[in-house]
Amino acid sequence: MTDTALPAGKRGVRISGAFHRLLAFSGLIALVVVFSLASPNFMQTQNVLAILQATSVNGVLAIAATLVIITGGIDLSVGTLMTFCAVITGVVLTYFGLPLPVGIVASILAGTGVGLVSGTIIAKLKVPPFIATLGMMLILKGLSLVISGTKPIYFNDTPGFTQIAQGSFVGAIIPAIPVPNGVMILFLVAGLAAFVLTKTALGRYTFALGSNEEAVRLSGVNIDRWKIAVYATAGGICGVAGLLIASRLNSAQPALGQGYELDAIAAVVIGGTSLSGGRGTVIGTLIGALIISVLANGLRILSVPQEWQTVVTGTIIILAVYADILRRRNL
Amino acid sequence: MTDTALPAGKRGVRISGAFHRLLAFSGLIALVVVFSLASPNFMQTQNVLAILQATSVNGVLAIAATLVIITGGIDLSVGTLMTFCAVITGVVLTYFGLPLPVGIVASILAGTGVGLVSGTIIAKLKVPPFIATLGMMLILKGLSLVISGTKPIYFNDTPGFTQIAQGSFVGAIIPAIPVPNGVMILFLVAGLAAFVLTKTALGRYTFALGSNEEAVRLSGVNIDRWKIAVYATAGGICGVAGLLIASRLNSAQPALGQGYELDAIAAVVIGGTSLSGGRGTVIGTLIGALIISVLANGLRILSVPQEWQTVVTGTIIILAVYADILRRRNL
Amino acid sequence: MDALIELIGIGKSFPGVRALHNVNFDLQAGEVHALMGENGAGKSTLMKILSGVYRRDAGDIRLDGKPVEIGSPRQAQEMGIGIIHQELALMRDLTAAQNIFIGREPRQLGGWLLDEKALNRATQTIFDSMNLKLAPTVPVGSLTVAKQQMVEIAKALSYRSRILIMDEPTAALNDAEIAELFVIINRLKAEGVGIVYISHKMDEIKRISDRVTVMRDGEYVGTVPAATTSMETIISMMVGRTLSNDALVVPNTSAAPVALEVRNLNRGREIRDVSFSVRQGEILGLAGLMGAGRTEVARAIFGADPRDSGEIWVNGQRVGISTPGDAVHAGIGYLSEDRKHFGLATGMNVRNNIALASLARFTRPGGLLDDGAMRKVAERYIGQLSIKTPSDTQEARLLSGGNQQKVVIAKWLLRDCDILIFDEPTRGIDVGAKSEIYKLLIALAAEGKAIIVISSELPEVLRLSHRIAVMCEGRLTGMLPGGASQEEIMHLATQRQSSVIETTNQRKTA
Amino acid sequence: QDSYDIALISKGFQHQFWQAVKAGADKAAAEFGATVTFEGPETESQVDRQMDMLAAALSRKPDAIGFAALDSQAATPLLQQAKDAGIPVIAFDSGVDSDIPLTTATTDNVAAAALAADKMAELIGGEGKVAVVAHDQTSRTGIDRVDGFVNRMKEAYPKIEVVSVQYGGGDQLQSTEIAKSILLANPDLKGIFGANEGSAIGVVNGKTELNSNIVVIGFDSGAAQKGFIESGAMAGAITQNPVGIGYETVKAAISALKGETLPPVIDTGFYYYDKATMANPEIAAVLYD
Ligand SMILES: Nc1ncnc2c1ncn2[C@@H]1O[C@H](COP(=O)(O)OP(=O)(O)OP(=O)(O)O)[C@@H](O)[C@H]1O
Ligand SMILES: Nc1ncnc2c1ncn2[C@@H]1O[C@H](COP(=O)(O)OP(=O)(O)OP(=O)(O)O)[C@@H](O)[C@H]1O
Ligand SMILES: [Mg+2]
Ligand SMILES: [Mg+2]
Repeated sequence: MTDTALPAGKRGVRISGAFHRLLAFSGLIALVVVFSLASPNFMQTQNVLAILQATSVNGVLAIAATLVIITGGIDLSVGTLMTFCAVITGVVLTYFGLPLPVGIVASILAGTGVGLVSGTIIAKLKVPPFIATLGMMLILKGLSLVISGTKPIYFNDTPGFTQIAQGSFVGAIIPAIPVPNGVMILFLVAGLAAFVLTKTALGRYTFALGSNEEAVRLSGVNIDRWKIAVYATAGGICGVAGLLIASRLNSAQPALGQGYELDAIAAVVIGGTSLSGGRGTVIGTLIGALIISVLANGLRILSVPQEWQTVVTGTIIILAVYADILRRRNL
Repeated sequence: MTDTALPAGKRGVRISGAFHRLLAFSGLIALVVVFSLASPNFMQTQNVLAILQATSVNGVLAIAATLVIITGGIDLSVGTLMTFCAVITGVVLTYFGLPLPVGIVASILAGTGVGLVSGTIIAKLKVPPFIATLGMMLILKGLSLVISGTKPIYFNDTPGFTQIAQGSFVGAIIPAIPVPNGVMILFLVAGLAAFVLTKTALGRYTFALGSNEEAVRLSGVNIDRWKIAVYATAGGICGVAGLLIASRLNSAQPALGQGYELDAIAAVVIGGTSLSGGRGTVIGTLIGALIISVLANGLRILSVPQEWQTVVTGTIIILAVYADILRRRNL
Repeated sequence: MDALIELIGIGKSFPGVRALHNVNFDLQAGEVHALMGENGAGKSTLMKILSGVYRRDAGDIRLDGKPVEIGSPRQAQEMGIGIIHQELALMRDLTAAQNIFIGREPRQLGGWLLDEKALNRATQTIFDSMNLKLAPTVPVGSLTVAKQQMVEIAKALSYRSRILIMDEPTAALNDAEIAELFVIINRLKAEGVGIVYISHKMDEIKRISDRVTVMRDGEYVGTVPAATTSMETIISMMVGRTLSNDALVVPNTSAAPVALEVRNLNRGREIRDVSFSVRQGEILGLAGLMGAGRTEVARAIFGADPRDSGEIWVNGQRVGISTPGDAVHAGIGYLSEDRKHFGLATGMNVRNNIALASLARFTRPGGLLDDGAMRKVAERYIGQLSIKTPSDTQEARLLSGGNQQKVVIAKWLLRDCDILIFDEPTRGIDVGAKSEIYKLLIALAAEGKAIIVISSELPEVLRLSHRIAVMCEGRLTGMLPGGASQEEIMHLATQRQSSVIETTNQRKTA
Repeated sequence: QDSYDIALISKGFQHQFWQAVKAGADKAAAEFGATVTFEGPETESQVDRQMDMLAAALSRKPDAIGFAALDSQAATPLLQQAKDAGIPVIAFDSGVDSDIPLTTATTDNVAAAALAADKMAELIGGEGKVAVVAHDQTSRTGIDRVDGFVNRMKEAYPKIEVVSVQYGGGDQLQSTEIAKSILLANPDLKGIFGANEGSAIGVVNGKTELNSNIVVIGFDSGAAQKGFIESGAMAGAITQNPVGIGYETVKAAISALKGETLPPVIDTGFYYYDKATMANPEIAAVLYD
């Protein structure tokens, strides 16, 4: 609402996507510069890799949330869906003892399937996305506990499972930069999502739905189908996040996940995607996710007491977004 | 977006507030009937009072969230603001040893003050409400820990403090229905909020802002001032919630509060208030909050295993809203 | 005598667009000064500067001869400048009365409480003075565009401004309502109010205005007295050339196959047993007063709203249409009367809006979009319909109202349907473009397409239709041949109660 | 080196139990001349967040690390990194399935909860219905305490039935509502075990609000629980020695840095306390406010 109601004139100036990216970047760069000056440990390779690794799960979830938010919807279930997919993988690999690729496919399929269900509830039953995905969040949280028997499922019988996120394919080739696979997967997902959003019909409808759903419907487009497709795609991406977190922890932790949706949505919004839909970029979301993890990491490196970390994080999130707004206005 | 794009003609039929209330009620009634049949303990006076008492804090928070959501905004900080106000009361009463009324005023003032700040960030700096209140949520969470020294503050030196929520003024007069004061305060806040929304200029602008902020601005209204006033009012209401929770726990628990915003927003949306703004009722929110606590209480009374409680809650939230949608459609 | 307001050398640029350059304009007390120009000429922008919505980049504004700065809508109001915006600016969730008095609600109990009764009474008074039959308590979102427009007019009147700007106030109104508006304008004029009047309906200019200022491409062309200047002169000032006005030619389509047949369509009280058919190559005009149910019929055929009963046959085949998707599949296209809510994805660019109904055509295997092809097509339509936009990647919401409408038309032209329903296709479109669109519709019909044109402008219906269907209160009250007279149409269209109370003074101005 | 830099990564931060561990660590730090940081995730399910904290701590290059693993397997690669970097690791609160930590300062939660079961049985006369309000369904301490209590009841007290085990996330308010529901659903209930501080406080709140007189046994201490025991609202509670855990962890880390050898486990012990024994010096020493 607020966004579309911005003064239409000089103030509501639009800037091109590429330029916006650069601007959002500068908040991130400012943070990096400050932390680098404050601590010599910050810019070391290992720490940079730690930051990237810490971004991977939230980044992937945020990309899923980005798709949904651009349609003007919201997905509160990304966190628990991730967990659900991890648990499904655990069941497939550890309980059933099936081979690794089956587990990978199972996770992504589970995510897509749940996304299909959420999307159908939203599109066909017209339940508002907030409620549909809130309900789904709770359902998945419960089901993960039920399926796993409220115990973590370990992947000790699947050697190589930890390699998905923790191994380094890049490091095997260029030992100097052992970028973990999890980070590469994040970039891969981001690239794919950006491609889908900008180059495919699905992406175009994603924006169109967020811009004016009724106009799209009256253009003869089967909006239900596309909406469901968006939620299903987002669900599949959550499946990837499920693999990442399971691999990082070498286990499916059934109780984890709730609360992660807020970090994901925060990354999306910090990255400049409007909650009222119709506008957004994957690269912005990536930057938003990086801002969050750089902040967390930097404050820890500086040994800031935990209660103050929270205060500073809150303040900087507001300031980062405000700076972005200021810069756009002064264009 | 979706909402404003409703066909303008016959389909966008509005139903009167009173009737809508009745409809939303029926979801609640259905739940009550089912639980009453399932367990003889459910409908006992004491359990009904327990349900009401359990609704009081979330209900008050949800009313605060309702005001903000009707403007088309969102307030993620209601939970931690409640805690912050409780901590402030603790400081005033226990650390400074000031008399009870001062503590009560301090809590409400603290809430109003924080609301003023959030509102100003949103209205003047144009930071999206999601980000501004997310940041505020973190800031308040940290500050509560800092101010309290990460310890609960007890109110043992303020006799009568627990009476705020736990005493029963009604019970003193009519012993048969010892409705706790906390519940009466919830009803009082609800009544006041409903009055403000329907009878005062603040209420009018609350709806107007959510309906079409730009149109309000073009009408020459100082929208910033009113927006700030709405957030400040919501903050003051969170201050009341802070008193309630502190009184119930006879302490200000600085670590509590995060996560409460989701329950509050859920109550608002279940109660039929649209997240895109412009529409909503306090009575709907009350019913939404009651649905949530009846569900929780009923499932516990039936000793449903916790993991299944979650699954059932998620499912029923979706179904309750869907039933509401169906009924409205078949009008 | 000093002018009420004077604009001197005004300039204004948006990124990529020079909307105004060195524009002059002045308004005397008690005059109606028409502002004319093609779509995108800069009329609305100039008026937004005058009403404090935009800040000017260059030039001076003088109020009563004194230089002033108009920094906000509020300041404009305080200076006595009121405006009816071209794009409706209403709060859809509020009632008509609440909309009209937003920011100036009557209070009681020392200002603490709103006096809803006084609010509704005051609104009723305004409605009465406009001869408008509308409950003050009706939620605005449930009103038709026409009634919303009346609410906007009521709101502007409630300010009692010395300067009243009307940016296309009649775009959505029918003749009776327009007549009523003119009564009001004449009354205000007599009270010494200066009125800026923007409209693309040329006949209105003659009827109501004293002077005419013409703009073209953001520049000032000239100011002429309305009474002594011929319409042709004004039009040529606007478009830089003279327009030929072709006469209606009714082709003989009686042998052509029936493209669309509607049988016994019913939907609540809005559509009652409507049956008609359109042949290939035929243009069927659908006439009627506001609220006659024409839009409802179109939406029901198109599957936008569910229908209670009735059959739809396309090319001799019964088709089950329950969604707009079904309709488009069956070869039916529908251009909505409310472009902002139902026509445009305002946040998307021109190219995407044009391609919105035909994305499948640009989709390559694997879901990939051929953006190059989309650009070419978009540019073709931008040229063909002379859509004024810096590029095909401009966001649709930044175009002028008329150009937005052209984008929606382009969307349906591209979709290439056999049956096209145009609901108020020329709403807010300038004379030049209007005649282009007429040519286009005629050409489409000549290609064999079946066309239904819903229009509240009788001359337009008469100018285009091979046959004219007239509706009243949800019923089809008659079918007239092309070239019928306005009186015949009005006779069929008025077997109902009008939403405007018919009065004698209405006839006087009409 | 004049001052050691020791990073403690705990399972939690805001709860009083962890604050008491922190207090113990701070005490040892002051005594032995070290600086200590103390961090823990929001809830005990956020295993990955704890990994991020551990990774950031490693980047800081501390002299030693104290670690209370939410999931010991998940931490193995990072612990290996610490080992490779020559940073000694001390485990605390619960064991780490790994030979990297030099020692573990811990409480036996299963045994502690079994003791709570014994006391409960004694107080309700060996028969009747009891319930458990615990904090977390999946965390180690949550599982161990529920299992310890429930299994002990099953094995040793056949006439006692555990009718309900519910989880309130350690949130006092939520635990209050849960306790009330359990009481209302089971009017003949004899006792409730609150398996951590927040749960225990919630149970007493629920009991008070319903004017019930069931037996409540709590866990850990804190001003509220101590007050309840004083007033009789709570029969007694199990206390661990969180201050001792924190103290011993830092002390062990410094010993390790000085090259001293450490025992494989430092048992910091647990006690049952009630109104009568609260003031005993050995108990008073391990209670915190
Ligand atoms: N906020 C904006 N940003 C960019 N360009 C704009 C903006 N507002 C208007 N324009 C451009 O300025 C030009 C003038 O627009 P304006 O709305 O004043 O035209 P108009 O004369 O009112 O046309 P119409 O008759 O179609 O309403 C157009 O080219 C339009 O695209
Ligand atoms: N909010 C509403 N509630 C009830 N009836 C309505 C509402 N809005 C419109 N109608 C009715 O719907 C019917 C059809 O309106 P519709 O918009 O189809 O008419 P139209 O002939 O297209 O006129 P217009 O010139 O306004 O487009 C009318 O009887 C009108 O009074
Ligand atoms: Mg215009
Ligand atoms: Mg119409």
